[in-house]
Amino acid sequence: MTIKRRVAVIGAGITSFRRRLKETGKELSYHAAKMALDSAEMNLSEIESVVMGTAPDAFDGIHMKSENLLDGAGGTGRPYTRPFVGGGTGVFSPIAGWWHVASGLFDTCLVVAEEKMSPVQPHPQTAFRTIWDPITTRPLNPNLVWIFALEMNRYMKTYNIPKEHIAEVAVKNKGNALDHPSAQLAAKITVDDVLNSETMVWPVQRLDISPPSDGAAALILCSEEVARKYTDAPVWIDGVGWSLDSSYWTNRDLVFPQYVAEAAKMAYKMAKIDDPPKQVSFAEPYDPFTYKELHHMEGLLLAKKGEAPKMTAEGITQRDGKLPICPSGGLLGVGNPIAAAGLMKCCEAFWQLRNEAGKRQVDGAETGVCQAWGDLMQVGTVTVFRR
Amino acid sequence: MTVAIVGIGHTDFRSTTPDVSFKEQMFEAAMKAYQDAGVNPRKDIGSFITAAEDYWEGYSIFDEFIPDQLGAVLRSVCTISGDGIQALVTGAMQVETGLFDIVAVEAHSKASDMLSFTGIVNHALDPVYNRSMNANPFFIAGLEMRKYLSETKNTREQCAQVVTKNKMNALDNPLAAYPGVMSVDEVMKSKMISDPLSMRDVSPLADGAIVFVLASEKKAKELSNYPIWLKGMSWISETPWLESRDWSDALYARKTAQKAFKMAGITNPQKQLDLVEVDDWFSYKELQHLEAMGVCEKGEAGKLLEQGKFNRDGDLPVNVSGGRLGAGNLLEASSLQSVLECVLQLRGHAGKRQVKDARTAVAQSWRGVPTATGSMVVLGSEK
Amino acid sequence: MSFDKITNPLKLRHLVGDMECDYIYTAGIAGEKFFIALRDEEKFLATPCKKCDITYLPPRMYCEQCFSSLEEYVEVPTGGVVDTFTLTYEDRDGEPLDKPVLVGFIRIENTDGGIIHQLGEVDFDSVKLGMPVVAVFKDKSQRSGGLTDIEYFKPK
Amino acid sequence: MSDKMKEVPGVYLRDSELKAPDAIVFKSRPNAKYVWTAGIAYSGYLEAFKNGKIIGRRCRECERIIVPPRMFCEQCFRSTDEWVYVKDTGTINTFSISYLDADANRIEEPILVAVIDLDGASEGIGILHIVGNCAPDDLHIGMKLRAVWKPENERIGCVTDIKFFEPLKED
Repeated sequence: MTIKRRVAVIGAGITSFRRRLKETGKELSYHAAKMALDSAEMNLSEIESVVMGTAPDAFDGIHMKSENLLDGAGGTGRPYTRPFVGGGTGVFSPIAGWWHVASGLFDTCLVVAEEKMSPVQPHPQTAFRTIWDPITTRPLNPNLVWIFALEMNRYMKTYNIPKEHIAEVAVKNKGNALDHPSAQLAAKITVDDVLNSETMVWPVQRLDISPPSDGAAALILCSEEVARKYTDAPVWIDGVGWSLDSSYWTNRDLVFPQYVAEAAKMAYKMAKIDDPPKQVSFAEPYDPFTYKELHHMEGLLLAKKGEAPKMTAEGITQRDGKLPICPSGGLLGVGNPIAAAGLMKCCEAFWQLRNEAGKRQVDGAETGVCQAWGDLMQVGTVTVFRR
Repeated sequence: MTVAIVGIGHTDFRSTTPDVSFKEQMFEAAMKAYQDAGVNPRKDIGSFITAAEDYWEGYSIFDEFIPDQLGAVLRSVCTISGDGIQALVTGAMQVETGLFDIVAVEAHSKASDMLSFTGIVNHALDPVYNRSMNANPFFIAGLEMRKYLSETKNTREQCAQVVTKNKMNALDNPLAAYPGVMSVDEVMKSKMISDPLSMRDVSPLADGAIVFVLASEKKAKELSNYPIWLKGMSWISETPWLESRDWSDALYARKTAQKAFKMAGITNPQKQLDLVEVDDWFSYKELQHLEAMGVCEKGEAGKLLEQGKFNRDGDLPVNVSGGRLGAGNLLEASSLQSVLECVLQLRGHAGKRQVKDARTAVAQSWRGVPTATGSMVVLGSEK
Repeated sequence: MSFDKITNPLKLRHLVGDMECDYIYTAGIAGEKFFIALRDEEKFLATPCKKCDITYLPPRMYCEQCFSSLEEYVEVPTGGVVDTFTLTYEDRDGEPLDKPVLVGFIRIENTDGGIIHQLGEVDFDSVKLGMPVVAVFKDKSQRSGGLTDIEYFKPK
Repeated sequence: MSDKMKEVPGVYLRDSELKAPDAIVFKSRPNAKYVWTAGIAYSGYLEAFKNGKIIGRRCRECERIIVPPRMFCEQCFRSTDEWVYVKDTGTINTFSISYLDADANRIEEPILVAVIDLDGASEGIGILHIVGNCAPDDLHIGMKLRAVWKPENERIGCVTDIKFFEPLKED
């Protein structure tokens, strides 16, 4: 496998993440895209292609919503595409941007991710009613959290994981988010706060869950030649991977996210990483639920199976620890406008690797890994960034 | 670009398919395509791409339901929430990066699963500015058709002739769902939807699935005796704001053609192209698209159509497959139906409707109301 | 291609359902300014992009061509010309309407945009492309913020 | 965000502002109705439910018996070969206890949810269903369950023809 050409990231932008923002989806997209362009000191006229990442139409409440959003993302008059892998879309959209540039077809690509979950009444959960197989599952009237609780329980039981160790993830991420200006749910909390929070679907409790949010994020991708014109400090996309497992999730063992492992192996191979825990300086695994961060660390081969909770309890994954995990504050702290939350992680990698993350800065950041997850506990998307 | 289509698979297109689920439909098309290409999806194919939109399917996060029936479990799979040609060019780009040698691209329509098609289209309109009127969302096509006909002096009769031609062409397409012998009068007198757009000016919905196998140059030559090369490709979205539209010009088709033709070295489309499959979601769209693509001057398409130039035996056959009007409106899959026709013609496998010596063909698409998004690929039997 | 198929049509099953939710959409930054001026003052506000020489109506927060931020709102006439029109016989669900709706795209004077709305006080047969029209506002008490605060556009 | 940029855009809007009488908002509910085709595999599955049975498909290549049935084997990528009844008993693979309904409203009486690996199907082949006649504290992974069917005249060919699964008393 020889990759045709290297792809750089030269700009990033983000909005504030909130339960509801006044802006339309287009306007949110614009805010993020414009900030990304400004940060790269680039004009829209220099953008040759646009990728839009956004989760199901049923949130924004617009059929073919990427068509409606496109002018805000700078798509007017340009090749514009919406790749979609459910919750994995946020980290997948820069992968789609990557192939636009790596293929040689375009020199620049503006990648925007937008989510407006607030239009759905009475609660964004209502839009999840339609993600199920209408024959096997929908008649049971499921709630989305059911299936994650099933996965969490399987994971906890198999490795005998104490809930206290899982709760540490919420404490860490909400704490990290105190330094993120976009953050919706930054807070200084304790393990006891998590353990005493209301049980939603056992074993998932209130503070194990990230909130529904509105928000947008953006990245500017370009070829090496273009990157050199704009910056001395490009960040490189050196590895991409994605994998989708079977729809028949009740026929799979939920204890290990094989789909993340497959995606990670693909990305690491491309990035020539053979010892991930040593070669990765920090990671932003997808953390819509506390246990998911741990599950995904194992899927990303950054922890041995069943060992991520212990590593977390030992403080290894703190921002100043040996392997910082979610230095941004993650979805649990910054918020979860689904696709935008995934791209927020990639923005974080960009800022970390440029040494621009301010109070969130991780020491000696050389290689960062971002990952998202979605569909019916099914898809893994992984991107490796290097300075 | 050095990417070729080396395998094709498809179901028939039908107005309804109560006997199979969308998964079983996709499975049939995929099985045929892999057989045609001589590949095993569990071993040989690197990436799988589906074009689908949630509300067409009736599932949120439809992406969940695609890997199994394509042989794609635990492989690189994604959905393009867009037009079939956008999925096709995504596959081509992925091959071009060097990441994959072989990629599968799928699009399908299970339109008959929708009980409220018009209501679903209405849900695509901007919720702030365009949903307050209680009118069939095809009013947008009505507005555009009037302005287009008024500016170009093409006529409603000529639009009706597009319908009769495409339904007639579909008679020789065994896959087509809506072949027919329909007179201009029968089109003209059909019920008005949004004047001047009548019922027969609108393509009827159909079900079906199409799968292509794409390969890099090296693999294509190994796998296929008749690889069909992607010589030019382009996709453009124009403003989604109806309020900023020109209403007569299909700007997206103009720009995609300029780009795709340049890539493929086409300077004189009428001469260099052997057949064209253009989007005909609405009858007038065929004329509008042909003009925008530069196949003829603005205002000329109606006249050339009357002269028979776009007939199967004319100078430049247009929608030999029957297009959406004759083969059926397969939603996001219709553009792959156009590509399928081009591939069959370029392989010389189009049977009774074979265009003689077909070497270069174009498939052009539009995503329908309310979008201004279009795509195009130029295909050739020679690299 | 399944080896086994169903040959008895009575054994073919279907499930009926929907993908419906209630939605509340915000008008956004530019939309809110537009609709407040329309509701409270019977005014149309537009946003010019000086760089591109485009005056947006409805107003936008940004120029979609050059991405300039648009902060200046200017008042424009509440009328224009019929750019194109159609007579629609079906409702938004595709069901026949008792009375067809006359819909026009009205290009608003001094702008590069317009409004899609109903045409009133005129027959379908008498509407002409390029015909000047002006907005008729609903009574103030009936306005709620939205294009529905305009009853229709009528010939000038 | 980068420390070079100081402001994040986005105007927070409270629920009370959204619902204020003079708020500029637009309400709608789509007309999006469907009739999903069950197809060959699921029609067979539902027919079996009506008859008080659970049916799967066998793939002769990997020798798996899979439920819910599909006409293709996703592992071997070939057509599956035959219909096979499996038992209506099984083992809890994993479970959860829900205090939320489908719209995220709180409910007092929790719903017990489980993935149940079915006897007679291949290892790890389970279905999602509800557990009844069981105290939440008694639920455990590895617990044996059996289906409690609706009476024959109430069955319509739906997964809810099984009311729930209940603990199987081992005698």
